Amino acid sequence: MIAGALLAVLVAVALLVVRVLRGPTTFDRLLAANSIGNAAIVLLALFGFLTERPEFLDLGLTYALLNYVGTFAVLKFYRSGSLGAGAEDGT
Amino acid sequence: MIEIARDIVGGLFLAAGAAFFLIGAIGMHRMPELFSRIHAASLADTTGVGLILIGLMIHGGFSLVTVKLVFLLMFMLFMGPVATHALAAAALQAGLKPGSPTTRKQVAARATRKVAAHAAPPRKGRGKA
Amino acid sequence: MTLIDPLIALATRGVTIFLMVAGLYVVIARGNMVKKLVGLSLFQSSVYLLFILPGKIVGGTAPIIDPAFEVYAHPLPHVLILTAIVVGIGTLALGLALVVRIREAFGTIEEDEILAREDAVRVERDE
Amino acid sequence: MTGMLLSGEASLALALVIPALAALAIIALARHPNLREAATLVAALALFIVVVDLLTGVLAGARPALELAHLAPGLSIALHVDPLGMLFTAIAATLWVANSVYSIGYMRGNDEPRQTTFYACFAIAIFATMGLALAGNLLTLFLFYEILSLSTYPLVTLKRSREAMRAGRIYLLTLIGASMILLLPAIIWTYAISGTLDFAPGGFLAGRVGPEAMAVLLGLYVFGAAKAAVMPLHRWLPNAMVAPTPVSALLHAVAVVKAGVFTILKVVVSVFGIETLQTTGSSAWLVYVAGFTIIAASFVALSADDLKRRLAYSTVSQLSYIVMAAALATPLAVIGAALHIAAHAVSKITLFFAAGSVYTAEHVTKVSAMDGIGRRMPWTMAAFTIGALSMIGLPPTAGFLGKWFMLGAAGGAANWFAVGVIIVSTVLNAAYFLPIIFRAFMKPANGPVREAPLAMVVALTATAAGTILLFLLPDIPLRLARAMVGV
Amino acid sequence: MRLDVVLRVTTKFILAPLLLFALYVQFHGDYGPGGGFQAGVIAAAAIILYGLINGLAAARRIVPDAVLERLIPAGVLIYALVGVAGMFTGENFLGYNHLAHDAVHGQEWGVFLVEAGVFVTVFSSMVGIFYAFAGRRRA
Amino acid sequence: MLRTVSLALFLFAFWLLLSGHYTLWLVGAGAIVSVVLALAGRALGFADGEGHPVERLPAGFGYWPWLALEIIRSSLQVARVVIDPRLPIAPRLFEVKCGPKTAVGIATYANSITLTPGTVTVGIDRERGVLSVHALTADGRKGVEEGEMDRRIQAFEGRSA
Amino acid sequence: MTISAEFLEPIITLVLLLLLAVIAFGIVRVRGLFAVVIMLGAYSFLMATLFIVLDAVDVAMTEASVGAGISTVLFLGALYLTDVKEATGRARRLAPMLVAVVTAGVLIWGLSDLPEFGSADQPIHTKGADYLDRSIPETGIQNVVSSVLASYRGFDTLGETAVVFTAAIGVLALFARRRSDGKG
Amino acid sequence: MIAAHLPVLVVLLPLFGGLLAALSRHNEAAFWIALVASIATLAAAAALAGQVMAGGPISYRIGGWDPALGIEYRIDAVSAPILLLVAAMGVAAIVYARRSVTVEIIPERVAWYYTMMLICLAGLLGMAASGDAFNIFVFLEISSLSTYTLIALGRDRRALLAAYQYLIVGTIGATFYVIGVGLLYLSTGTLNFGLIVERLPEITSPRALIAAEAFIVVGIALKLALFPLHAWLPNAYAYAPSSATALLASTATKVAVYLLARYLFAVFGIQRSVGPISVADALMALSLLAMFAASLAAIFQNDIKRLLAFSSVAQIGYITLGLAIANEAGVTGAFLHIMNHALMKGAAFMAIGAILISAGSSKLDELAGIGRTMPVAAGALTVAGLALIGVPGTSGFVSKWYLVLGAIEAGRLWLAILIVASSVLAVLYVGRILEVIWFREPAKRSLEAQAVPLSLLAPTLVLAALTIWFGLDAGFPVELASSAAKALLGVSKGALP
Ligand code: NA
Ligand code: NA
Repeated sequence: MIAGALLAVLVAVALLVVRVLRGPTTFDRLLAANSIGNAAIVLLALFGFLTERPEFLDLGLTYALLNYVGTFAVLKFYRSGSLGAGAEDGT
Repeated sequence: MIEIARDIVGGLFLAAGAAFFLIGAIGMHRMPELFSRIHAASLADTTGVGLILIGLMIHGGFSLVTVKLVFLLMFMLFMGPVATHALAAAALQAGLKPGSPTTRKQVAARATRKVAAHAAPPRKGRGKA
Repeated sequence: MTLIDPLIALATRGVTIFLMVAGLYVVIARGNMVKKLVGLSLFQSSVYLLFILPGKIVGGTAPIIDPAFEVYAHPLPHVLILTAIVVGIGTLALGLALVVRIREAFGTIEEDEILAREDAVRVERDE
Repeated sequence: MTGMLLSGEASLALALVIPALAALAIIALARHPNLREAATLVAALALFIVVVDLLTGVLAGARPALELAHLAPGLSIALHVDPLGMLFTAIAATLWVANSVYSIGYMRGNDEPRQTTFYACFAIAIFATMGLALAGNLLTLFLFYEILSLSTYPLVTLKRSREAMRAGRIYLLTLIGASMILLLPAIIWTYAISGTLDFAPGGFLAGRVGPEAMAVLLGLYVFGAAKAAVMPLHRWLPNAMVAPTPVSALLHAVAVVKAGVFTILKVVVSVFGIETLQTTGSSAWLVYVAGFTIIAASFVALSADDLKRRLAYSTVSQLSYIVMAAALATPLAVIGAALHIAAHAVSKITLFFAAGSVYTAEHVTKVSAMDGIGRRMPWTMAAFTIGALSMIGLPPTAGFLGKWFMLGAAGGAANWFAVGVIIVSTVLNAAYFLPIIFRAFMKPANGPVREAPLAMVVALTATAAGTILLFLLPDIPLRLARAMVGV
Repeated sequence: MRLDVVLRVTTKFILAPLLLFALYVQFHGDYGPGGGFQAGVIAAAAIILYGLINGLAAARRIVPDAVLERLIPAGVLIYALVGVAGMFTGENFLGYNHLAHDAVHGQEWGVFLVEAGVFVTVFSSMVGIFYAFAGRRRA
Repeated sequence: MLRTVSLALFLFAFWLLLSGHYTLWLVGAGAIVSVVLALAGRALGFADGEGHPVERLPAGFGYWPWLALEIIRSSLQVARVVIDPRLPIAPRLFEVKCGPKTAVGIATYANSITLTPGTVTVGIDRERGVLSVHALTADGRKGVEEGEMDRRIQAFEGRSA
Repeated sequence: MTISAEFLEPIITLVLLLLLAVIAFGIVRVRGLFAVVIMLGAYSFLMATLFIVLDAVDVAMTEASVGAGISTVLFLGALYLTDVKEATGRARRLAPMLVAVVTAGVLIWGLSDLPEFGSADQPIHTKGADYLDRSIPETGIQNVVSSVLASYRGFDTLGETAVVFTAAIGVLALFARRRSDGKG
Repeated sequence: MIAAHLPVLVVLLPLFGGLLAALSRHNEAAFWIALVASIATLAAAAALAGQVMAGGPISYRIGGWDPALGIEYRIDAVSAPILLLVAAMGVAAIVYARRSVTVEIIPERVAWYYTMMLICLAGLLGMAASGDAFNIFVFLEISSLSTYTLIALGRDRRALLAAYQYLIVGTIGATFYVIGVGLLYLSTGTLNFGLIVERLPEITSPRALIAAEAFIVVGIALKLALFPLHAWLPNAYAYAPSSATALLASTATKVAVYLLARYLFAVFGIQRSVGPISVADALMALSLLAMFAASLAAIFQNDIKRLLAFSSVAQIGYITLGLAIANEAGVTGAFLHIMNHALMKGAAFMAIGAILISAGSSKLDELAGIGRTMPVAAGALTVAGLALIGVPGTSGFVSKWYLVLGAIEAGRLWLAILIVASSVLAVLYVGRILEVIWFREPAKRSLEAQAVPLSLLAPTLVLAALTIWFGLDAGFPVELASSAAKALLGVSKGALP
């Protein structure tokens, strides 16, 4: 079952890759890329169980964190034009 | 006996998760515009991820690995929506109108104009950039 | 599986080389300085594959010793590529900083534009 | 034992140190023209004394040597006197005295700019000439050859005019270029063949290399030493005529072109060995090249109206006598060549001094404008006449000696081409010098007697006297020339 | 329309766990994937995330520039000094065997210490580079 | 102070659960790291009521299972829409009143809406107390407007509706 | 459940490689730099996943954190300070293609001698250093990548850290301004 | 104790210096740290050279690990002179920097500037000392990144462009190198030079190795600006700060040449043909092209720094030509020229740097008659120029001597003639400089030029003096070069099939 799920997610990733390529807006790409990041986490978890080395899940946390960092960087750019601008409600 | 039950239940979760993942990815193509796609994506990102990780928890039995899966799931459920609505808000701010299916070219042109206006002063002396 | 073997042989080499060629092409053919750095990243990432692919033994596992396993991937390529990745990000950071400074100094990051302008200045001075 | 005041090594060292110090002193005294010129004169005299002392020793058979620097295994900068080198040293040292005296008159008389540069570079050129003449090996010779080229560049371009700078470029490029492209490979090739560069009486290449390769090697040397102005590498010399007359004297008589022919002669004698060349016949081709240069240059001189240009082509022609004699490679010919170096030096310096005097006094540069000038400048034109006779090779002038030996050698070797060249060229020499003398003395004068400044007249009279003296008392150069070929 | 409450609250909430996670990766490099470099990047990413959402000034309050500029060389210095310590214990540079009572413990100590050096430099460098870019105004 | 202790304990627990290697060295390191981070958090302000809302934990245990079911329910709904050949969607942007008032509460509400497939929070206006939500279908919209989630979060927030 | 890792590993590798190539193609084609940066992030995630399949977990962690996280942030930082759209300048096609094709040719030819993917009979496995057997007895470290990185080849890692240091100082130095300028 | 650790200390000392300089963040302190560190490095390099000359190659196992497991540092007759050279030029450049940075670098960057100089030195020294193919890559990148920064800190805005272009090219080069190393590693299973050479004979099918050679050689060639891969160099040298130019011109390309020699001779074998092309002949053709094309380009430059940079490309051609000649005299000439060219180019760039600082321009047409107002700097420039030509009495002559000797001993008189013929092009470009600075009426800038402080000129003069010294007494450099040549040729047996 793990293998089946793995393959299914892999197919999903392929579809998402196509969406990243097709866009059409930056946000479509970002949405799909973010999903690819999540899919990658799922893939690594499944693969860890498949090869009986699930302890590498630490990687998943790393992926998730960095996925968000990347996503937020893009969005921050769109929203305030600068990566360094202060919070809008003036923290 | 418990082993088998765990395998079956875990397997069901995995299968369901994988299915949601696939449906989400398909939705990413079927949906006509960004805001609708966001919903399709959350099918994969929330439900798909959640079910698969839960499936793995069940499959693996309780151990520290399960704890890690829990952490991972919590983290993703925590941050995922933040990212998603940041994205939606940014898209809205960039001038994308929800509910109006757009052609590739229209959207691309509009988004780029918006971003360019935001990020860079218009360049002189060049043709259509 | 006999069907997958030739395919994978083709893909491992083919993709490694494709990434290398694509990256190198972007670096040389494109005038946008950020895009060039993107190309450089692609180019470098092909090297990661070049090293890591041969380290894999099918059916083996990651080189973290565990009594339950016997066959491991060779760790040395991993170590080398870790270093290569780090070097890559260092280069990228510096390259982007340069691009920013170039944009501030020249008003554009299109290499062709800058070179054309510099040439014009030079010709002016010579005349 | 040798009758020398100083040790041989000390003399060698002093021969380099004196002009070097002179250059420094001249630069230091730039603000005080009188002291500056005094420094030049003192140095010239001091050098002359040292050289005379050295000459005494060499005539008595001493061959002092001195290693200055050890470049690398098998390569050193070293001095080692031999008779040919001594001859050249003596000529240069003597003429520096004469030229210094003359220069003071000329430079002040014409109010030339950059006089400090002139005297300093002149001293450096003498320094280089000393080193070149006393070189103990090819490397040392090459080193000083290059220093000579570089130090004379500022002199050629002394006027800084567009024309002067152009002449300077041609000058430097030809001399450095040829020496780099041809002479240096020749030297290194020699080293590769023999593992040594030290000059040896009788040469050191015999048996180490085939005759064809030797001919090629000789060609590299001959054209590499472009200072000898063998055609087609002669163009720099007429171009360099833009420089003031004392510089021309330096180029034509004291140092530069002599350095070229000296190099060729030295290589023939102490690298190839006369005997080797004779038996292999590797130098036969050179006779024709030199012969062609002699005749062709003479024709150009014949058609030149500018006096200095005519003199320049005369030099091109005369130098090739020496080269041709060297190419004949018989003892007699080589003795003739050595003597001709001396003869040409005193004669040509006299001619240039005279030309410079005429220019200083009358601002005349064209032959066609020299009508009657001999009547107005009797001393100058008398000296000119003596120099011209020597160029033609008539007794009682020094020019006769060398030519006589060469003619004899050519005949002895049954080289009828060489004999023919000498005879024809003598006729041509006469054809371009005698009309000048004729105009100067036979055409009516258009003004009163007005000689050049005294210093100039003194100097040119002295060199003219030397031209005759050398004919009358050829003992010293002859002894040196004989010792050179070991007869 | 603003979303910043959501963003600010969430990042504030996860900052401490993320930093802890980074240190976990740092300390468990001998047992699983990760080490000084990865830990440094994760910690830096946490600060960067915080900075992205709460503004550069807020991030600078947590890690000021002056500290970063000292930390960047300090990490390499730690690494190199561990190597030099090997030289003083009679080994070659970067020899760890004599750092503890037996060779294996010495190795473990050596690896831990140099990884700490890597962490310090990588963390401070990444944050420093981020500050440099994010803190610059458009020309 | 208590909040700091609590944060340190949470972090230490996190460490222990991640670690799996209970040597003196690693456990000790974890303890030190947790304490240092908690203290740093106190000093640097990421361990305040917003950053470490420990007191909301018990209420959260009641809320999350409900949310999970809600997610599953709407997931099935959206999935059906996606695979329906007619693609029966009615995307709309609308505003909805926001009951929760604290930052943590608003964040939780907005996140929950987003987490549920078929609805996304695209904006928050604290002054007017409204959320701007995008829904894929009319059902999704109704679900939000019914206000069930709003109420549960207010309860979770520690205030009555 | 009956499908083994031995069967699946090559397939996943194949699919991921192809997806990498596809994204790379997109990166080359797309002119919007924003899109390129996003695609680069996705590319890194796929690459990292591939590394996991290839048992290079440490590399995977690094690639994910560097490629998907840090470099995205850096690119965006640079884009904000420059331009987001690549100009469609005059085409240079021939020379770059030539260079690329020659490079590819040499590499294809060079790789044709080496053993196939996944086999254990490659020189690096047969003749390479036996870190796997030595790590625990000599250093007590299970993660052999860690022991090689920090001990056996610790000097490389010192150098690598120095590279990071150099890059950081370089960026700081490049961005440093005269304090008297007062802006930024 | 120190003596035993010299092979690694020579790299660590500048590294520590760089770290401390960065830690101090104080300009004055950074200078003194840099000075002390570079002098200590020089002392270490000198002591190492002594050890190698006396006792043969030294192997140092970092971490105490066997070369098969760890990283070996290996100092032999080939690398020792390079270490010495780089360390010495480092001291000169740092002394020179003290004054030049006050004009060229804003105060906020000065400490970091010294840091970068030291790190660059550490990288270059590491490349030369390492016996491990991958470790060389790491140090290559250390030196490269610091170099990009050093160049970018130049005053002219074009320095940024030059640094960027160099970064692109340098990274491509380094990546090519690492691809080559990867192929070597995949075929031999090791990264240690000694072991690679040992295992080469066992390899039956050499394709991967030949491809490795191609990638490594191209990678290094980009770094050493071998024609036609030199395009990055002129701008980089022209717009970098003076002290950086002096440092880079005299060290960076030299270390790259060293690497090229090491790979071609010790690993791949230079006397070998790949298909119809002989490796040596290909290198020779490129070298000749460099000598002529770059010299010609130099003739038409107006900026003296650019002119000298093109000259560097040409002079590098001489060095690689010496390697391509591949006999003892030729390789000796190559190594001699590595050292001599470093000295003369260092002097030349420092002199023109002093002029640039004082007169505000390095343009030929604006510096007429500068010899009057700045005789010392112009004199040093003249000495360096003469050495570039190869005038006897300068070190350039000695290296050309050995190159020509090598060509003749190889039975190639035509090559000898070509070598000296290209020197004539040097006469042209050097002649242009000398004519303008000495023999023209002073231009406005020249008259306004201020006196430059002695500390700026001192290292310049030392280098110029050494250029003459080694032209008159070349015993020491020739000994170093010829033992390097012997060592290289001695190992060239273990080449590829
Ligand atoms: Na690790
Ligand atoms: Na949702």
